[in-house]
Amino acid sequence: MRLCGTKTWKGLILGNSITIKGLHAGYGAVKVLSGIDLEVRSGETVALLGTNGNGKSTLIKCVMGQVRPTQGTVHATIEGVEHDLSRLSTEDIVGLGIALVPEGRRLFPKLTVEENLLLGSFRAAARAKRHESLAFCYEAFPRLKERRTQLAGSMSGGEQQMLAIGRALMTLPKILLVDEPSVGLAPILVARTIDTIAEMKQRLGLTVLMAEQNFPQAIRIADRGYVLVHGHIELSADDPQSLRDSDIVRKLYLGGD
Amino acid sequence: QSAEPPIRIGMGIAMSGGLAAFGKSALLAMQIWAEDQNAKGGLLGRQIELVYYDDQSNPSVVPGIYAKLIDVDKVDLVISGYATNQIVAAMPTVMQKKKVFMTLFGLAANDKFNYDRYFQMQPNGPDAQAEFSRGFIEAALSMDPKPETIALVGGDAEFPAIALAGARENAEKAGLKIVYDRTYPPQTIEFASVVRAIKSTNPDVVFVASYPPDSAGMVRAVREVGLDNVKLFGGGMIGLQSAALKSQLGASLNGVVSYDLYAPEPTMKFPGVEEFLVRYREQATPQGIDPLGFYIAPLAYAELQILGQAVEETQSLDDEKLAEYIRSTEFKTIGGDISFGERGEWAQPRILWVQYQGVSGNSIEQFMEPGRQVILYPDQFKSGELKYPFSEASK
Amino acid sequence: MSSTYTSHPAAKRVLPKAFSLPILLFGVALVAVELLIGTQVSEYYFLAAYVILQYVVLSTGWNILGGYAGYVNFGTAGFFALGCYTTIALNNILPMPLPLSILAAGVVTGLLGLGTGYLTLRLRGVFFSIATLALAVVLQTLIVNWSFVGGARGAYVLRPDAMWPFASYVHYLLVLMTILAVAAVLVAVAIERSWIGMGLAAIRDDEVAAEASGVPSLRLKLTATTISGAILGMAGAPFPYLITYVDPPSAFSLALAVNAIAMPLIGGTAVWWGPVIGAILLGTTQQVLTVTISSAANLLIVGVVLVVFVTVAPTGIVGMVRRFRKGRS
Amino acid sequence: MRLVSPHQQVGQPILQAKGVTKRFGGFTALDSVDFTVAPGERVGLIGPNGSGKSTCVNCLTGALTPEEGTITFQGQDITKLAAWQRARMGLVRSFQIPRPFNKLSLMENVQVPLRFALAEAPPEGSANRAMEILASIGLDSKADWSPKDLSQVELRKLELGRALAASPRLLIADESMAGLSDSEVDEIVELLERLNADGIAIILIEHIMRAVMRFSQRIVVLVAGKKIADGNPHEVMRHEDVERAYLGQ
Amino acid sequence: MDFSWDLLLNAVASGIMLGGFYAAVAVGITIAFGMLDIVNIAHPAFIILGSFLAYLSINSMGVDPFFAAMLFAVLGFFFGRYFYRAYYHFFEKRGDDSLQGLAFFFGIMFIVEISLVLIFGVDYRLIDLPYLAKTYEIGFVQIPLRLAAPAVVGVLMVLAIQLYLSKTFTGRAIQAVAQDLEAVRFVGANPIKTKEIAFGIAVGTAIIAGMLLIVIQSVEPSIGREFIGRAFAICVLGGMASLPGTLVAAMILGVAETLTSTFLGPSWSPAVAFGLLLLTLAFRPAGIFGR
Ligand SMILES: Nc1ncnc2c1ncn2[C@@H]1O[C@H](COP(=O)(O)OP(=O)(O)OP(=O)(O)O)[C@@H](O)[C@H]1O
Ligand SMILES: Nc1ncnc2c1ncn2[C@@H]1O[C@H](COP(=O)(O)OP(=O)(O)OP(=O)(O)O)[C@@H](O)[C@H]1O
Ligand SMILES: [Mg+2]
Ligand SMILES: [Mg+2]
Repeated sequence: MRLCGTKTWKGLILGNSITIKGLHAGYGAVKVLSGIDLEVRSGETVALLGTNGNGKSTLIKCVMGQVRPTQGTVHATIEGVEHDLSRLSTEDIVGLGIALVPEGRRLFPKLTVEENLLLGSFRAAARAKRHESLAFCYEAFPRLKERRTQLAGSMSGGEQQMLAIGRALMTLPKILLVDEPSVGLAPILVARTIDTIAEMKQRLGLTVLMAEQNFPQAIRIADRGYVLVHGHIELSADDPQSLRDSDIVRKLYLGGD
Repeated sequence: QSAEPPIRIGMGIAMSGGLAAFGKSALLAMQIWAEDQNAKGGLLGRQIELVYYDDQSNPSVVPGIYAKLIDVDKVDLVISGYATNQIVAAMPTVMQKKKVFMTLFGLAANDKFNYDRYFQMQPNGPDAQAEFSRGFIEAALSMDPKPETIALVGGDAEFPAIALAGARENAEKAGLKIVYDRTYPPQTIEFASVVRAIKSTNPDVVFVASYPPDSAGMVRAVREVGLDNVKLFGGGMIGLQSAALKSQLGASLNGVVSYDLYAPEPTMKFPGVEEFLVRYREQATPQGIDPLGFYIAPLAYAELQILGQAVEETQSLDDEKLAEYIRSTEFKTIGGDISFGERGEWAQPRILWVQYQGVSGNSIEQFMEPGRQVILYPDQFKSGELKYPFSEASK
Repeated sequence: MSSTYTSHPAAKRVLPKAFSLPILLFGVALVAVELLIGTQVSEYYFLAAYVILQYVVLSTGWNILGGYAGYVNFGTAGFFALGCYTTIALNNILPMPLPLSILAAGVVTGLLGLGTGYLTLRLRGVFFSIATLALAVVLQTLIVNWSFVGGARGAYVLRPDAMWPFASYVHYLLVLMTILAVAAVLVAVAIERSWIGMGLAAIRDDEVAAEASGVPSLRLKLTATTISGAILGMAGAPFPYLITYVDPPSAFSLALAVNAIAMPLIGGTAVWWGPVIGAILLGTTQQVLTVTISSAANLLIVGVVLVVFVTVAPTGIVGMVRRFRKGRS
Repeated sequence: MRLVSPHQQVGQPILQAKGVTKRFGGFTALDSVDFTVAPGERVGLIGPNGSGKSTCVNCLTGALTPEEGTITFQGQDITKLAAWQRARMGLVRSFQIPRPFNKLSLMENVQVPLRFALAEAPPEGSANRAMEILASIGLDSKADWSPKDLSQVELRKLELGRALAASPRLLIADESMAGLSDSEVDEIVELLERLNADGIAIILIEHIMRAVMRFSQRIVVLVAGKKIADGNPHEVMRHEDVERAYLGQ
Repeated sequence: MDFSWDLLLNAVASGIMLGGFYAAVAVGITIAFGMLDIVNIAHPAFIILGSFLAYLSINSMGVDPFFAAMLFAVLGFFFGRYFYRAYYHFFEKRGDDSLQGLAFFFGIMFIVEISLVLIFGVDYRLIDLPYLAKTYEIGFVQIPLRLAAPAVVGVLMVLAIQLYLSKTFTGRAIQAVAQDLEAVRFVGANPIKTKEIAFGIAVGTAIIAGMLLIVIQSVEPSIGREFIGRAFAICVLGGMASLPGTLVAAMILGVAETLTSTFLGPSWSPAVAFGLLLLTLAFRPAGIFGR
């Protein structure tokens, strides 16, 4: 796609990355993450694996500034400029070019599909290109075009998930964070959604961090992966194959106790 | 100067809420009386102190206020706040303590109680309902040719309801056919449709009974819709007496026949009233209180004049003696000569009916001069002639 | 399997008995004290106490629907006024002792509550609140146009003489209102501690989920609107005897609606003593201010108290006490 | 325990839906769907996103009123009954998006159906029974927590626990496993199997095919509001419409 | 009352003009209450504040009230922003029920009302603009400028805000923010700022509505209470968060009131207006334009 070609180019030259060092975080007395080191390098798709309640979402919330670390640092480099995310508000982080497809979708149920998408272009950098972005989203998700005037809240779970991804793309992000995109999707759509993420990544030159339960699907598109167990990084794998081969993954996912 | 404790006069009075405009005006007049009297050495050689609490225009706090005044503050005398609700709410407490009760503008408030120590300052006379609109209907009948039809309209509240009931009786007695008889609710903003409905019944006379915001709304709607065939328009329109509405409506008032309690006409120059009004206006304007002081102030002052005279003459604060004295005396006050009759009402009713004439522009000062509010009724105070029909008089 | 959990602390929290003897005994004692001091105390204090207790009844009644079930009633004044006008109407038809009027008012306004419940059964949240507001306006219009109870002109209800053992009619009114307040609180406690309270709490949190759990939400809501309506109306029934002359603006006063909401909020809506404390506190403040600061400023102070209170203690006094206890333990 | 309704005869289906149709405005979300469940049966209900599964559950349990069709439960016509009446008869569901009672503790959350959904409520034993249920979903250690402090998964478990407390004859689990790890999915499936062993019929709505295949005796497939397949899991899976519309590849 | 076309058309015309004014009164409620979930019961008090500011501007500075209201509305906007910030700080940030906010606004209502009493006194005040004294006649329909001008201003105001809400990013964010506050952050908007702006606009409209009110009728500080019911009724009738709905509902209420008052007798108009609301709620609980 035309609009993205230059982005890819810039991305490659200037680099968009996330670096997390020694991160501790939690909710009040509940400590969820301890001593996380994690890196997402420019142009990569990194999968964040781990069963429920192990802190994947919390980690993503730390990147998005929704949860403040008690210790450690979260930095992002956007087009070569480094930012300390732990000091920024969520909206400012989005403003930098980091977008989130949140857990539970978090759409605006009483706005129409199109209004939801347009709101995605709120940040200054995205506003001018909103028409192109919208056309792009409709091309990627024809279902959304069909339902453009339906209220988001009355769409089915899967339709909503598409809309959530579409809305995130409307912010013209450099880095995309996705929290469990396949939850509640039909098998046919799980694969399609994961493919869409991979495709978007390609077309828009994104850097992606994806938390996902569905190990086989996640692994299909991941360049690297981390496995989170009880708030620690249990495994950091530099290629998909070593993830597949790891005992931990087998134990966690294939129920092989 | 005197070592004796002051004489304390207690009341609850509206200083906030819907009745506050009247309450504050009345209170100022009373304070002026207290100043005057204290300057003259007080009563029985004792200074006078007014003890008052804000009743918030809410009658449900009134019983408590009077119980406190009488039992706890141990005031020597009690008087009422403004208007019927507050008076009646205080009555059981006051009656139980057998206090003399001078009251300010209660409509037939004593009819049910028949309390013999009750004295009421609004000059309605013993039959308020019938008396109120008598002057208006007489003015209507004085026209030539005699009017045949009348429209009655008023607000959904106590005063308008009584005024309308009286007007209905009087109109029937006078042989006027009632062609419109409706009420409107308190929050009405838009009166044009009311006026148009009235107009469509083609009455000769229109009688309105209203509270302040409606009075203004009514007059303006009449101007906009136009009542071409009507001979006489007016009624018991509370609020037209106040400076605020007078100056706002200005020339729109011309021709309107309205009830009033005082007007600066030559026929009403009671001794002391002009000096009082001068002093009242000095203080009212800076306090945001009605700067003309025609409606309630002179009679509020007079109320305390009466009470003061009773105390001085009987040389006592004994309620029985005071009541006896007030019942049997004719008082000369700045509000005129007053004597009380049945149920503590004025023995001789004195509802004034005035017609606004020659008003131009919006200055308040013009209303302080004679000739703007020409008194048509009662004859004793009559100061000019009725202009009609209404469209003529409006010019 | 069940025996495993009998020792768990949460398992021990079996619902307490719905009837509260201590409150009843306190009420009896209160009435006894009132009867004893009848002649020694100035009527002023009786009147002040009456008004405060009237607010206790109002805020307790409001809280049954507003606090327990989460249905915020803006139309308190409508129920209160209907209670007043029941007394007036009965007085016109066939004068009867006040306690009977109070019961009759409870029946009439309970029916109104039931009707409100039916009419608004599909309404949730603010829609319900606005509907109750509208209901009060419609009711006021009806009363204004109903001349049998005085209409716009208002109606007089003269106090009869007080009978033994009461020192005065005001004293009698106070004792009646005390009984009413204790009864209202007992009803609130019973609801709170019984299965009705639990069902209402479930409805408050999520009505659809409650239905799916077998909670007959309509029936419970109707129970709550009826009981709440009856209590609000009974609070209004003696009012004509307090102020002797009632016209629609004084019966449908905004101050009532405001207080009935503000008091439970200041006290706390989750438990029965929240509204009671709130009513006593705010009611007393208003009474004291009326007779101390004799100017328009007293309403100003009520406003400031309200603002300061809800900003400083957002969960009401109940919440404050709970936090204090938590902090201590 | 609940007695079998006198209307019901052996062999008769516990739930029978005929011609159920639901429209939202001009959009037909359910198009004349027929549906039966035998007592003690395990039925999987699958279909693409937006195919009307949740809508179907809502119609069956009374959260929505269908425009057409009749629903019979244990031999009794329940089309016009309120949701709570159906719950009391033993037709119980969990919600796809958890809807806990946020101001009540987990314990009380489970007590609500214990007190309301059972024909004869056990007032004294309810606390113990509630703890048992919390234990069976692994939340007993958090009995006095507020649902606000739970993770998504725990909320789903609570959702299921609340349904259990209502002593269902037929339990409809609407995506109770979405977002669970495989071992947790197995845990829930086992839980459901245990319930089923007690004679409870179960409709499982799920996108996790592994679980659906393992659990279901019969699978019903909805596509665009229409039932396109109904039968033996393996046959249904090989059905070409199903492959095309749902499974992909 | 006997029926006549003259009366009917005039009643409808008056109703529409009244409706235009009601729309101005209710639009701020629709924004604050419908969209932001803030039960601003003090809105009518802000309206009266606007009335007195307009009164002050013409009587002590000689500034035309329509012009002054624009300026004061801007001030009101900034005041509203700070006010919301305080409200946010004390209530929303703590995640409290909007019920607490309700009591808060009751308090604010008393404070504003009594402050006005203390500053301006309790007299009824009114602005009589000579250039609005005209009454146009179209056929037999009378259009008094005193009512028509406020109606036009009210309708224009609602349309302008609707345009703003649907066509600008901040506007859309305002609509979104009430539905999911945190999610607004995910599109890069600051929800608090967004709500600040929205509440500022709501207060701004109150100031303008106040000016319109005092042009139409006499005003004293406690008169605002009477608009609480109507304003909320219009908001609900219109479907809570819909400005076109608010406009239509305001017109419906206005016309219903004038029609009843012409043909049935005015004393029944509140029963008709609010009965209409009750019926709507009973049969279409989400209001006319509810989503
Ligand atoms: N707001 C909160 N307050 C307290 N504890 C919380 C909160 N949110 C999450 N937790 C706890 O933090 C832990 C980690 O939660 P998190 O949502 O990060 O897990 P996850 O790996 O994303 O799991 P899931 O698959 O459920 O999304 C859980 O045990 C949860 O109970
Ligand atoms: N209240 C409503 N108004 C309008 N359309 C609705 C409403 N509720 C559901 N729909 C539509 O009905 C269709 C079926 O929705 P439903 O939630 O039943 O799907 P589902 O099969 O449960 O999907 P998923 O697997 O994604 O949860 C969807 O297209 C949805 O958009
Ligand atoms: Mg998660
Ligand atoms: Mg679904």
